Amino acid sequence: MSFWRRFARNLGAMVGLAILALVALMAVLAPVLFPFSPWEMRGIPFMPPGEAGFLLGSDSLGRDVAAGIAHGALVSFLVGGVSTVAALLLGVTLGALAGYAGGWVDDAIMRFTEFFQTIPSFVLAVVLVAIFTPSIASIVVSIAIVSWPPVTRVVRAEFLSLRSREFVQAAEVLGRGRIAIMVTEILPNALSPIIVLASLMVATAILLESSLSFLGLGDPNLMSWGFMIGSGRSVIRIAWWMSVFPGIAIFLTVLALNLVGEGLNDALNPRLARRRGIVVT
Amino acid sequence: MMTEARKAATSALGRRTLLAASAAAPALMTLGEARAQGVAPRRGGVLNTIITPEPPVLILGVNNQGPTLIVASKIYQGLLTVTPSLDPAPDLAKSWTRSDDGLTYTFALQEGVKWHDGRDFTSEDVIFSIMKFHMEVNPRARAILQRIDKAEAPDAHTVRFTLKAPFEPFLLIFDVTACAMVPKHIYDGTDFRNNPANATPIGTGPFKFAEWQRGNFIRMVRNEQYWKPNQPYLDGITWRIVPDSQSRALALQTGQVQMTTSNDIEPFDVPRFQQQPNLTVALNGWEYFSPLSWIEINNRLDNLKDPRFRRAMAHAVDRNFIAQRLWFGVGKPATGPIASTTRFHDPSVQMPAFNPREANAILDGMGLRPNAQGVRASIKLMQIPYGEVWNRLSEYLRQAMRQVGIEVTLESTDVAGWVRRLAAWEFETTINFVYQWGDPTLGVERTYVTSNIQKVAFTNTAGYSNPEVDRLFEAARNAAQAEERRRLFSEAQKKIVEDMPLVWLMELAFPTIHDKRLNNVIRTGTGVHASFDDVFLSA
Amino acid sequence: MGAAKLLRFLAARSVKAVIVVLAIVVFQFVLIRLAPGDPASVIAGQSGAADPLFMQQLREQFGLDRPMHEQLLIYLRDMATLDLGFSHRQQQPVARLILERLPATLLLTGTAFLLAITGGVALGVMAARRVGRPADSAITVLALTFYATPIFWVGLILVLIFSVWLEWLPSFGMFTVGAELSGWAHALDVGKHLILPSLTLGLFFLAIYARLARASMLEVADQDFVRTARAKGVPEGRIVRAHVLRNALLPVITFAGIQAGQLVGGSILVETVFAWPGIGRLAFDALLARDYATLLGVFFCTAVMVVVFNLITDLLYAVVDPRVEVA
Amino acid sequence: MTSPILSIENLTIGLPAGGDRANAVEDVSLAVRPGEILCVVGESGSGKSMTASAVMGLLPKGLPVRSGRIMFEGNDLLTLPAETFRALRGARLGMVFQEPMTALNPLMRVGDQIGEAFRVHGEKGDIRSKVLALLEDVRLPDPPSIIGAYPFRLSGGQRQRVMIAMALALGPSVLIADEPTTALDVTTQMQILRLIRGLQERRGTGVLFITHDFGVVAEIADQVAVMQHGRVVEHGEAAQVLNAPQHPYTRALTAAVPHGRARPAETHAPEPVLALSGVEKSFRRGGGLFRRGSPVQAVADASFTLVKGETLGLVGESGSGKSTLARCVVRLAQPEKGEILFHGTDLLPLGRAAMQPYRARIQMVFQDPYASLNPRRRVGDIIAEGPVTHGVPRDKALARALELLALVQLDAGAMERFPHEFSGGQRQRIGIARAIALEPELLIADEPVSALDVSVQAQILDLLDGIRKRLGLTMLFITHDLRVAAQVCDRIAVMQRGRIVEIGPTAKVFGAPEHPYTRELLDAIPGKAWTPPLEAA
Repeated sequence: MSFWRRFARNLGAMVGLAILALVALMAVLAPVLFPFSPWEMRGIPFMPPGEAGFLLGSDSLGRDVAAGIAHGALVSFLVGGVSTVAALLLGVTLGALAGYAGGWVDDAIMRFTEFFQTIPSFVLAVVLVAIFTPSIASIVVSIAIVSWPPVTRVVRAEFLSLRSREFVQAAEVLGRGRIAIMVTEILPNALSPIIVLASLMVATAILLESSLSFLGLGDPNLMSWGFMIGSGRSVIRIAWWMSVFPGIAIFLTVLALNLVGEGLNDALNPRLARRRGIVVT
Repeated sequence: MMTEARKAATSALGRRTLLAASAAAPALMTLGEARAQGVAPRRGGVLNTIITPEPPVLILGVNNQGPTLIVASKIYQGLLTVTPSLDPAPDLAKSWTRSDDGLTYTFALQEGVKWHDGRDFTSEDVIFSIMKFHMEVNPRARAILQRIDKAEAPDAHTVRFTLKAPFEPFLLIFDVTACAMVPKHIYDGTDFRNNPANATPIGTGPFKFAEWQRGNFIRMVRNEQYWKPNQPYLDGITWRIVPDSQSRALALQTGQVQMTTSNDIEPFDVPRFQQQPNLTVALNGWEYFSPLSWIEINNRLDNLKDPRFRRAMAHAVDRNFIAQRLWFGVGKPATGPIASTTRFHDPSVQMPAFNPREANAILDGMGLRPNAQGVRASIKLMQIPYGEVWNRLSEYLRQAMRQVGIEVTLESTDVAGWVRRLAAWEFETTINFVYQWGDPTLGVERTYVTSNIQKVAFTNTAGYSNPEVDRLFEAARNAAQAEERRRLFSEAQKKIVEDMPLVWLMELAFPTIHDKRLNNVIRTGTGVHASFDDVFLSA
Repeated sequence: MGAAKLLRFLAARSVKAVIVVLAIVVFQFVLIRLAPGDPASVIAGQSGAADPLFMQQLREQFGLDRPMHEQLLIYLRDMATLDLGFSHRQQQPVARLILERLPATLLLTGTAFLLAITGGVALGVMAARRVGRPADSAITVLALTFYATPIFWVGLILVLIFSVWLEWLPSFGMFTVGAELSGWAHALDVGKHLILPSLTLGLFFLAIYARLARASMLEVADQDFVRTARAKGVPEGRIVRAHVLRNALLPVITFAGIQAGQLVGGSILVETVFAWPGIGRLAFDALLARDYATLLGVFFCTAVMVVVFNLITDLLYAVVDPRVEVA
Repeated sequence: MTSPILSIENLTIGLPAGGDRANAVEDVSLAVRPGEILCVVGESGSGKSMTASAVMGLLPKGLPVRSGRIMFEGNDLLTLPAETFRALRGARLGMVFQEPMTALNPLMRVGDQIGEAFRVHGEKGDIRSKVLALLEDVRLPDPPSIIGAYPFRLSGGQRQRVMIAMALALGPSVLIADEPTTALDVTTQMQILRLIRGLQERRGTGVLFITHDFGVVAEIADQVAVMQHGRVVEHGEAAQVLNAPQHPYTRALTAAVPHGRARPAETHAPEPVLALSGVEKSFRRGGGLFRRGSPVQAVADASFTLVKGETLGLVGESGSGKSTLARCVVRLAQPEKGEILFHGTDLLPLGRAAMQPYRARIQMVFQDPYASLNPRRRVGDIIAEGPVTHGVPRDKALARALELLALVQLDAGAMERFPHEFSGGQRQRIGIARAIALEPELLIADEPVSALDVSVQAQILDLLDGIRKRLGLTMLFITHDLRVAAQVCDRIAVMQRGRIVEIGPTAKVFGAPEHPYTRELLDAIPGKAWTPPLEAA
């Protein structure tokens, strides 16, 4: 059965994909739907949803919450995507090295990884962002720095098991180079768990970004969902919509990413279909 | 004593002193007066209130942060305090005189005052506190105390200071928030900052330190040996540490606390509490501090060093919007470099009004033409890390500047990073606010004079320099007579507004919100920094 | 496992743990000193006044005028005697500051952890036993929901519902100050304050445990030895209890060991929302105030907590799983 | 003839829609009589295990029983209430599974697991002594210490004995054994077979024995049923089915069983291709950055010479070091000591680059056809990979790959397909094509047929032999199956615990073994008394 058919059979995954598609559409259409800066103060502050032309209400400066959510989608995806890619680059490289080389290289890399896992990741992210001062770059880098250890562990485990697989040994016996073996023989076969992990990492990164923003460690120039909750939380009693709607946006996106991740997991590893991917972040 | 006081009455300040010492002293309301007003002070009850952020230590002088001042001012006392109109009023000194040449000040101390550990409070303590303790640990006080030539204690209850030169605002430095009296027998000869006794403050005030659970609460109890008979009225005060502003608002709303001060309540919550019938919202009590906020502009940089550009920035900002929309009417728009509640404010001096068209015209005149995106110039604004409202302010400024074609990029920092960059002049623009300490010489001069361009925060970090302004502040500092000073300061205000080294935004006010049953909360120019010995909870 | 073996295991792991903790301390020490600004500038900033002499005095007092490697050596030397240093900012020994706030964090994280692991495993087992049925779907959806919701947002919503609208529970603090309760009344008071924060922190982890337990149960249920038990005629209930559950708990234990640190991280957020006087909040404030000694102390303390927790889970694992050759 | 104690009547078990056939098991009728062993034999996918599961009521969910009955002690098992059926399981019906390593709960002591069988069926009294007696019965050494041991302490054979003890604990009238010896070494297999036979004879138990191995059938069966594609194609007395098979499928199967007769020795020029002397290799188990693990000697002092055109068989049980030794030759493992001379050049000290020219000359065929091909690459690329690595232009290499496909009897369409589209035997052909694409002189075949069904085995062995002759290959052939070794090799080296204990011409090793271990191995060949009939065709 093809990958797509297996994936499409999973109701949750399809729902997740639909939500993601909607959010992506919203991100793309934001400049059309709300052809103005989300920072623009367009009306009376603290308007409840539906009043004064504000679909989801207005915030403490009279900015449009709906516009913020639409424009923030891109930022959330950007933060999630870029930090995940960065974490993957680091994690896959280290994991591949550790798993393929084995021996002291493996030991050293794994100790290093364990070390990073012993430091509470959120605490480390907070410290890093505070040190580099909050900006989109420092947030992305910090999220990447705290997100790579699980990747390394997963990739290492895959490489370790694949390394002793006979097709890899066959490549060794054929005289192929080490890097060629790692990149063309092992890596393509280790992709499924990496893809699954990546989809969940994007979700985790979006959550992390919102948590950082909540503590006041967001990028002040970007309208992100986390920022919106962070700025709305202090007025939650007067204007619940300011934090509730961005919260729902985060929830839906993270949920969708998780559903898609599970769907991918089931479709890519049919034998382990029932083993739900839990990412240890 | 009174005769000497009368001699001093020729000076404006001295005349008011006399009044203060007799009838107008708000801190000295007697039982009879209170009954006359229809509220009988009731003894008993604990005041539950909030303090944010948690003070690191409660020793005044060693630490002078806002929360420390509010809490520790119940434990410690100064020689004087100030009235809402910024005249001195008695505290540990029951009266004082100034010599005609303006050089010698003599204080008569209250008698029967005891430290919380039972030792007597004497003139020795005063000399030690002023000349040793604050001289070493307290940078703000030091700048003024260095003008003292000689400090003597003729007897146990008299202290005399002789200045090197006349200094008209001298008495403003004796408030508890500036120069608290500390016990000599504990601190003399020790390392003040690391004295183990810093964990258990000993003062003369109406409340004694009882317990401090870090991150949780500070509890103080009535000082039974307090030198004012039958006072304080309250059994104690408990300061809860509540880092989350909404939790604070809830606590106030539900009556878990009876008072909030300073930044406890965010401005947007204030209108709500003004509606609540059991609460009083007071916006006064900050006259002594008169915090003034502004856009700090690095006058050394391109564009920003051009007064026209700065004027354009000023024209772009709607200060009424800021006052109404961001601060919800708490505080008022600034008019110039000296806050209206500070002495020598000149109401005739007005900074450029909100007028984007004018701003555009100025920028056009400078040759800064908008590009395709409508951007004439780009600047960075370093956010001040003091909470939500300040972030909203920088977001507003970004939008406002964009309206006249100035693109603003925000930079985010925390307190340490902000102070470091401010001190190192590593910023283009930022927002700043400072206390004015009642007198331009004490709290305004430092921001504008060339001699104070230093790599230290809260100096003239903008790098503004105008020899004429320097001269005017210098003259005002040394002038012995208030009228002369008023003239000089008016002149200085005009010059500064012409140059617009900064764009002043708001004369800040901090709401003190309290239960209506809580009486006498704000009686002085320092508001909640008073000793609270006369505060009581009516039944 | 014999007592001697156990001791050897503990000794070996303790050596490793000490090395890890030491490495973390050095790493963090270097890291936080990379931050712009120092405690002196914070104090200057918050006092609203400073002069060069004052700054110099402060830096000397804090020992910041020495070269960094010297500061590090001094710090490590002090730590060898379990002296975590002195917070000049708070005028308290760091150890005391931390000990004052540690119980609150332990209470919060402990309660959340117990809630998460018992609730999570129970839900996971329930779901696995009814796999594919409505109860399973309900539990799965619930777990996904909590897993996908920002932790602080859950806190806000809980406050909104239970404190603001329903007024059932207090929204912040650890106990009612001024009430001066003692004994059971005090415990009850703390308990009431504990409900929302521990729920907030616990629900996220409960979701994880539920998902993990469910997956693990299903996986174990497929294994040969379960079929063996069935072929022996062991009743279903006993199969679940004696065979499946015990084996399914192994990954849960492993995960519990790994995520101990995340619990501490989450407590920063929860302590912020609920004004809970714990070390998470202490660390965040210390970070903003550049209170190096306190911050490092908290890091040290959490590292020790995490390492000790790992050790406990390893031990537990070794006890549950005879295959672990104390290695 | 006694009446059957268990009879399966017209059993049909469906498969979920979309499978390769409608029913897993179709119209199967079998009968087990007391004191008799019924062997159900068939290749993988024949439905034999499914039938056994149906009897135990352990069919996976989603596989419906479409028709038929399973009569046991007067009841139709298929209609029994769940609880009644459960009470029968373990008490009246015992079952032993294929994989002893995973069939025991790793977290429960052996004694408790056996005791559980008593407890859940309400047995009271001194369960411990009953367990001890059982352990004694299945001839486990030192029962008192085994009773308190966890399964991981036991070897595969010991665990299988525990399983048997457990299955027989309550004296069931029928024992179902699903490939109980497949995962075991040949000597252990023989012990277990004898144990089952002995216990069954003593207790009069009826046994339903599932296996794919005709040797095993010959060893223990009273009755034989042959299954193909879910149907019983032949059913009868063991001797009858084994020696005079009627159904073509049975005939094909028996014919494909390696006959175990030494092949006529070929003579080869004494030109040594490969000479090993004193090769040693040990592994470390456990350990980490700060601690070294305990060493395990995998190969000790191995020496042999391989001359041009010769096939040397390396035989031994699992863990004997035969595969490790082969891996040492292709440098997948790095020996600590010794010499590996290839045409006189010692390969051992060569680095990765220096080894490169020799890579083309020494190639390897792997055991597991499912694991030895990269699932993400097309077959053409897999075969061309070696030549491309060694500098042959890609299009040339691909053209060559096409020829090789023909040589291994696959059609050209295979080039563009992925490995998962092929059966095990076809994949092994691809693996052979890959190995010979580099035109090696020395081919190392590591258990090339042990993962294949018996009929496929024979084809692959033929193919290998043909290619060897055609290309004049020298071959090192590793196998655990002595019958296969006899058929393929000129000379045999027997390995035990890392050492070569005996080496000599095949006929001599089989006919007059010198080392006791060799004799033990030969004795353990199941059904060695039986000679498969040659296909009558």
